[in-house]
Amino acid sequence: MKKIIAREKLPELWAHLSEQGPLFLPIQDGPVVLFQPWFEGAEINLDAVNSAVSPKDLFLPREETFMHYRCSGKQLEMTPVEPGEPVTAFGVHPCDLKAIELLDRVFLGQEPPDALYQQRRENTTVIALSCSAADPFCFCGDFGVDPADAPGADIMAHLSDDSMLFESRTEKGAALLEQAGDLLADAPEETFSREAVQTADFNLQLEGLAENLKDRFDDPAWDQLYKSCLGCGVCTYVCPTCYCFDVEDFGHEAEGERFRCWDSCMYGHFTEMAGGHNPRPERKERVRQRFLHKLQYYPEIHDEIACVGCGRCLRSCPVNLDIVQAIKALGGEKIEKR
Amino acid sequence: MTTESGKKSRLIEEMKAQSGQDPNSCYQCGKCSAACPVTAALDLMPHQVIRYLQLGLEDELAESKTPWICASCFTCAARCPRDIDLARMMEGIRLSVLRCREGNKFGPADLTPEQLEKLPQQALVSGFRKYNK
Amino acid sequence: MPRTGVFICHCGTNIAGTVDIDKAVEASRNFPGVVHADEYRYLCSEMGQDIIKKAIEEQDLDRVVVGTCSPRMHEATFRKAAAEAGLNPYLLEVANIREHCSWVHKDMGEATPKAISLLRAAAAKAALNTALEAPRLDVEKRALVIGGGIAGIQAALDIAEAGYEVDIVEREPSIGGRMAQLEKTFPTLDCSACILTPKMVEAAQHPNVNLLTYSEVEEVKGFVGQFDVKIKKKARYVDSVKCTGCGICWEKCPSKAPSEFEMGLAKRKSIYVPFAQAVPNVPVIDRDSCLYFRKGRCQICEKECPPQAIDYEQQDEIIERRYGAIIMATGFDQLDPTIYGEYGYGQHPDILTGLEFERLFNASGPTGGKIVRLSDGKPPKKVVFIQCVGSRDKARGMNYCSKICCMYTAKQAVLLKEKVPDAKSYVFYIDVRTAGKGYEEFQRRAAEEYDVAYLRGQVGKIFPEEDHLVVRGVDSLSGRLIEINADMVVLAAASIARCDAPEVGRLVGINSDSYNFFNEAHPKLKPVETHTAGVFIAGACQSPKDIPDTVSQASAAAVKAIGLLSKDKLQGEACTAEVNQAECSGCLYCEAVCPYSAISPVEIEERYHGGTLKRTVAEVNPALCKGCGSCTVACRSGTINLKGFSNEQILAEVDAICLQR
Amino acid sequence: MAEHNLEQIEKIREAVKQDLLGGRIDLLLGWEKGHYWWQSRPLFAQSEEDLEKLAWDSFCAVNLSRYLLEELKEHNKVGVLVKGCDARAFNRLLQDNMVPRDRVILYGLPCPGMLDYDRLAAEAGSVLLSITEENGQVVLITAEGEAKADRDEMLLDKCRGCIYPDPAVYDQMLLPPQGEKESPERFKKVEELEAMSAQERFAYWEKELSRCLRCYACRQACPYCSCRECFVEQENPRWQGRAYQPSENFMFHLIRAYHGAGRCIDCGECERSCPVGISLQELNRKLIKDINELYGDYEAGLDAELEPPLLTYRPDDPAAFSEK
Amino acid sequence: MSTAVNENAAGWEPLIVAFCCNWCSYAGGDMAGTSRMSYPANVKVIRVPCSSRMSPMFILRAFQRGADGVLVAGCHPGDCHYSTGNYHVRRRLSAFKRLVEFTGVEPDRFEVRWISSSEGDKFADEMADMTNKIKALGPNGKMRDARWQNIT
Repeated sequence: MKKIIAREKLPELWAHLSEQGPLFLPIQDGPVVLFQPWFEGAEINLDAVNSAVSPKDLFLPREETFMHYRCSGKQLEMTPVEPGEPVTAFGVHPCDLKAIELLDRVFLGQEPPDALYQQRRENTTVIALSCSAADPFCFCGDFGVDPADAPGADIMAHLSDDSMLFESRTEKGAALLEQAGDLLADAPEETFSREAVQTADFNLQLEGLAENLKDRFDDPAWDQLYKSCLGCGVCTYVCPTCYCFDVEDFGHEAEGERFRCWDSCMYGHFTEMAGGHNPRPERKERVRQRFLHKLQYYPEIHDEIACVGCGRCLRSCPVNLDIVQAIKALGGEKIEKR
Repeated sequence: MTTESGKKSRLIEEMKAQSGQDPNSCYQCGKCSAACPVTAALDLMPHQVIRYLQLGLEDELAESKTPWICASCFTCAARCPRDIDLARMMEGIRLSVLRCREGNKFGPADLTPEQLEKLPQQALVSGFRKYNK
Repeated sequence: MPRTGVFICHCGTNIAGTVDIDKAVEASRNFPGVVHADEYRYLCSEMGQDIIKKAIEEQDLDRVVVGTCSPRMHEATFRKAAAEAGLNPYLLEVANIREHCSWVHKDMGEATPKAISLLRAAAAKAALNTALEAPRLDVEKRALVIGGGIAGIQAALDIAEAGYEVDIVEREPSIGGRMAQLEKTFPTLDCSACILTPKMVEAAQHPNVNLLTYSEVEEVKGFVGQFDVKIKKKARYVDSVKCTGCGICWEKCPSKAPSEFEMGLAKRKSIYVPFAQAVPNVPVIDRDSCLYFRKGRCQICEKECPPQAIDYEQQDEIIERRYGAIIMATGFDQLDPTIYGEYGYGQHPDILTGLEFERLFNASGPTGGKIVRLSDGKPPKKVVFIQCVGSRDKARGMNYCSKICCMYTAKQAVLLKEKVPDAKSYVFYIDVRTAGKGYEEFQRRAAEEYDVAYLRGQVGKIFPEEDHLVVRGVDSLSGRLIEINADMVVLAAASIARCDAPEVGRLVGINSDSYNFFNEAHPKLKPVETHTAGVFIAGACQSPKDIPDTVSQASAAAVKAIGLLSKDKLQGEACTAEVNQAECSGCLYCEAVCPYSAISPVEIEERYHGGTLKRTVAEVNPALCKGCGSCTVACRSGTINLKGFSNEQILAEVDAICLQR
Repeated sequence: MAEHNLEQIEKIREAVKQDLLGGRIDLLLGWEKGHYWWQSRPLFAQSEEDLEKLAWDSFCAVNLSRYLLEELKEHNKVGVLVKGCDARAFNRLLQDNMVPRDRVILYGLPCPGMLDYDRLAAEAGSVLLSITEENGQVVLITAEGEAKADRDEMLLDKCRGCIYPDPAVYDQMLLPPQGEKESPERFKKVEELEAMSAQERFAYWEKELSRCLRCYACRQACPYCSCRECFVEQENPRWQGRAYQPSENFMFHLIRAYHGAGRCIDCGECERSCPVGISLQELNRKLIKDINELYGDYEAGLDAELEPPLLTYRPDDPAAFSEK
Repeated sequence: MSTAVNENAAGWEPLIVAFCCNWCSYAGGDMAGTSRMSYPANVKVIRVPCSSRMSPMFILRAFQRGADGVLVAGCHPGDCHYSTGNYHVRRRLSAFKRLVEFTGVEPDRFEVRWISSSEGDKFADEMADMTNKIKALGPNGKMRDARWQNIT
């Protein structure tokens, strides 16, 4: 199903969609753009190249309560949290959607699947948005992402100067377009042709990298690479493919709730064990872990590098230590351009 | 001697506001009077002026010549162990006496145009300010 | 989970009248960790305590919460009871449901839930209580007295008499202090030397007293019971053992310097004893004026000394000793009145301070005991005394009353009349303050029988005219200007703290007030104690004082020191701070805010990348820590915690108290 | 890169080369370029070859002093290039006993104020190829031509309130100092917020802090955050919950700022590091402003000998609450 | 995301947490009790050895857990049992109070007072005064953790 809407009518569409349930879209919040629930008067920024934090939040929220507990005497009572209402995600760029597919392999790719993740995934209709621009940090081309198309979307959307086009890819997507009713008009086929967006070329050689890295655990390159790292964890928090979390309780001995929340392998406490031992005591081990996880461990299991070239770590790292630098330092740079 | 304690004296309040000095910090050692170069000419000695202030003897103060004889040489202020700036206080009394006195107002209308022309602007402004409250 | 027992006291109807005890007991049973709850009419009674003890044993309780009166009242009682039942006393917590609840609320509907809330907080805290042990500390049975004036001598003698060793450190060549400079003492007019000298001698001869004159304290380390002190014994250049005090050396010495003892009004020799009755009667050589030290020749004293006690090669000596207690008795100074230009002090020889004037009465003083003008040697016929020179003066001097001037001025006026019967005294005063036994009577006698004219007022100017001094002042009572042609003027200059008092205080770890007088621990209830345990203060170093007050305070300080020395072990504070050194970053902010210098840096070794790394961290000396917890807040990372009031415990209390329903 | 700039780099390189090769220092902390000309990352130079990468331009914002904490564990003597804020950061660390003075050589550089690429790019409109600088102006070079912009307008936020661009402490000044700057706007935002009602202020901060990811980049970048274990990570007691509740956000940000009371050097690395652009510096500046007002002017990091104001007191201090 | 406050306005009673130093203010509270003065039961006291033990984090924790007002009370300056504790508190909490106000908490919600052990009347007055002010302000939602209200 292909539909079109005039750009100035988009607010009506958002208002309509948000009546059906929470609608998440890129909202200008202070100096940054973030995926947030729509509200009256929100400043929607569809021109932003990328949100400051990836929309993985929608499926792996930074904080998610999953159970309440209560003890009275020797009785322990545990109540799981009810699933939430259906959600629409609007304006997810192809790289971010690709990242969600990578997360799917982690949370849904084995038995039993992660129930919380699965429930959110099923509950969400994703309207992907093709990129109309790239900034110097966008390098998704290296990871087979097409900035103009997101295969995993329920609806694929394209933005032009005066209108927005929607193409449903799944039943869920079609249903959504359907119920928008009169707000959308049928779109002619020819309006969907687009110019390709040029992404950055960092001259990377990714093929065979994972294999190559197997022997580079003790590579002297690590001794230099980690040095500038502040250990702040920004990269992991903005990254669309990082998925580590921690579980914590809130309450007291006899009553409270249990929730999970984002965590980062860049933190010392991440691997600290109950007895006090820490297998990754210093920044070097942590930096190595993060990059090897993206470039070697994940590909070993899922056959694909856990990076989509969204460029967030390049943009956000306060000391400009990012995955491109790491790949280059570890032999992932093309020797000569062919 | 009747004191007016309990009732706030306008003159004294005005004096306090003008000078920022508190007569109650004086313990009447008399050093100001001992140091004052014009004590002999005064009807009330400086420390007595403060005592009158403490007692609220407003009318008596208004009648006293002392504040008008005080030359503001600041010897009293320099000597005072209680850190009272007596010279300022005297100036405060002078101003308050003037301001509390009725029928002493004068304004531009009281001056002839010639006078107005001749007198320096600054003097006029300060004069009006002083005599017009 | 702990096994907590909650016990709630009715306190007759004091608590039960406004708190529904049954409800509180019932509610307590549901607190996390509570396995037993009970109530009793009077928990503090023998019976009540037995209930707690029995429950501890039978119910195998490891935490106890008592809901009773203020912990300031009976915490000790209940903790003792718990200890008797074999429980560490610090595992017991008190919930104050009387003073802070039943007595201040009238309505049972209000007081009961609040009491439950307080009990719940106490239970939450108790769950995190840990067994604590108060440290037991050794006591070195020796005291140090700093300052050899009458305060120091008295304190030392009292301690010595109680059977403990005591050292007096005096920086001058002789003990005696200010009192030795006085001629007579008010109000009885005893000869000061006559009552002081025997005490000085007694101190010198007492087997338990060790005099360290011409010495200064260099460093104090350690803490109550174990102060490690370094004392510098300055070189006298005279062998104290050989010297017989015969006096030939200072008789023969050709060079002179102003005498400190005579307030500079007379000269002394370069080898000298400060005054005739000096103890020890051993001279010192003043290097600054001695010809031999200045120019390398003379050596007359060495040649003349019969026992050959002169030793130019003598060096300063450092003595290190440990003391259980320290008494500070460093005395006072006199304010220099030159800041008062109107009085002309320092510009005319007949304008003196009280202490200078005092020296004129003394038979061995600068005038041989004759009261004469230093300008022309004639006896003064008119003497003006000015009081409050620098005292009660917030503008240029000290804001306080120096306390002794009214009395010594009256005394000097009386003595003057006795020495120069036709002399007339005038006293300019602001207020005459003569509180003290026999003081008022004495001052009145001066005014009535000795013809001393008291003028209520102050002096504005003094200037010389012909052979006299014109004193221009005012008598505020008559409202008249007064002009006196005086022969002499005596200024009752303020008594002030020793100029180096703050540094000396810092040495022993006590602080000073804004005038640099040492601070007592409590102005009423701990007047001789300081905030540093084991350090006591006596005499005018705390505030201006007369001799009887000084001596009383000295004896009081001595008693405190004796009390301390009489213990075999000291019980320290159990609730002290402790550092988790593994997490301490060594910034030492804790050290900066600790009022007891209980925290110090220490170097530790840590493993790092297979090797070791040295770094500095904080360490708490539990003997010094008093448990205020200021350090715990200065520590950003919570690395330093306070036992008994730990971060965990306080947060648990907050959490519990905020559970309203 | 401008000629002038290359000259400066050469001068710096020459000065540190002697020391590094001569053994006076074992490591030099400086800057090198990132992927693009507007990026700089810390350089850890141990050889002449490393020094070839040395950069000094208008994009060297990273505060280097913090790296001393780690590098001094491995190297005996470390040299650091310090701008005004790096030097104040060094003093800050010195004051906290985090670095031994005698094992560090500070090479002072006067800071021109670092430029903000995002601002430059926005000003340029189209793809920004490079810039040059002259007379307080930035020349923006794009494919379409050149445009000029006022340099002060192009500064990073953190550099806008800077008063002390010259290092307060150094062993050797490599380029001539430029003197103190006026910053009338330093507390402007704080004052604006102060003028609001409590309700408005709360709304402002609640929104601002709602973006917080609790990544703690602000802390990691900060030269006053030198604790071995931060309160946020402590398990016992659990001061700071990990949940993204507004209350937890306030707890973290208030305490983070409070821990810098009297210690914050106002370098703005916290705000620069924040991936979601929270105006963290206003919290820090509020404390600076208040403490200066209440307890006398104090500029953290200027003099390591001066005791931080919250570690000392005067008996007659004023209070922000009634003392009656 | 605004914090919801569940209390219905009619039956609402504020919760005020007062941290009192053991030697002066807590004793002042005892004195208020001994003298049978009365003050609202909304105030609940937590005893700390010295006001300098007061970490700002305790204050925030109280607000998080639902306190509508927080009071820290210590000895008058110069009277600190530990001699200098309250001088440090004055600086620390002055800075902190202004910071808390800066983030939008009404000034009356967090106060510091000096109350001596003899000032039972002052203790009672301050508690009543604080309660009245907080009642006028209404429930505090700022910095409150809504989750704590679900816990009993």
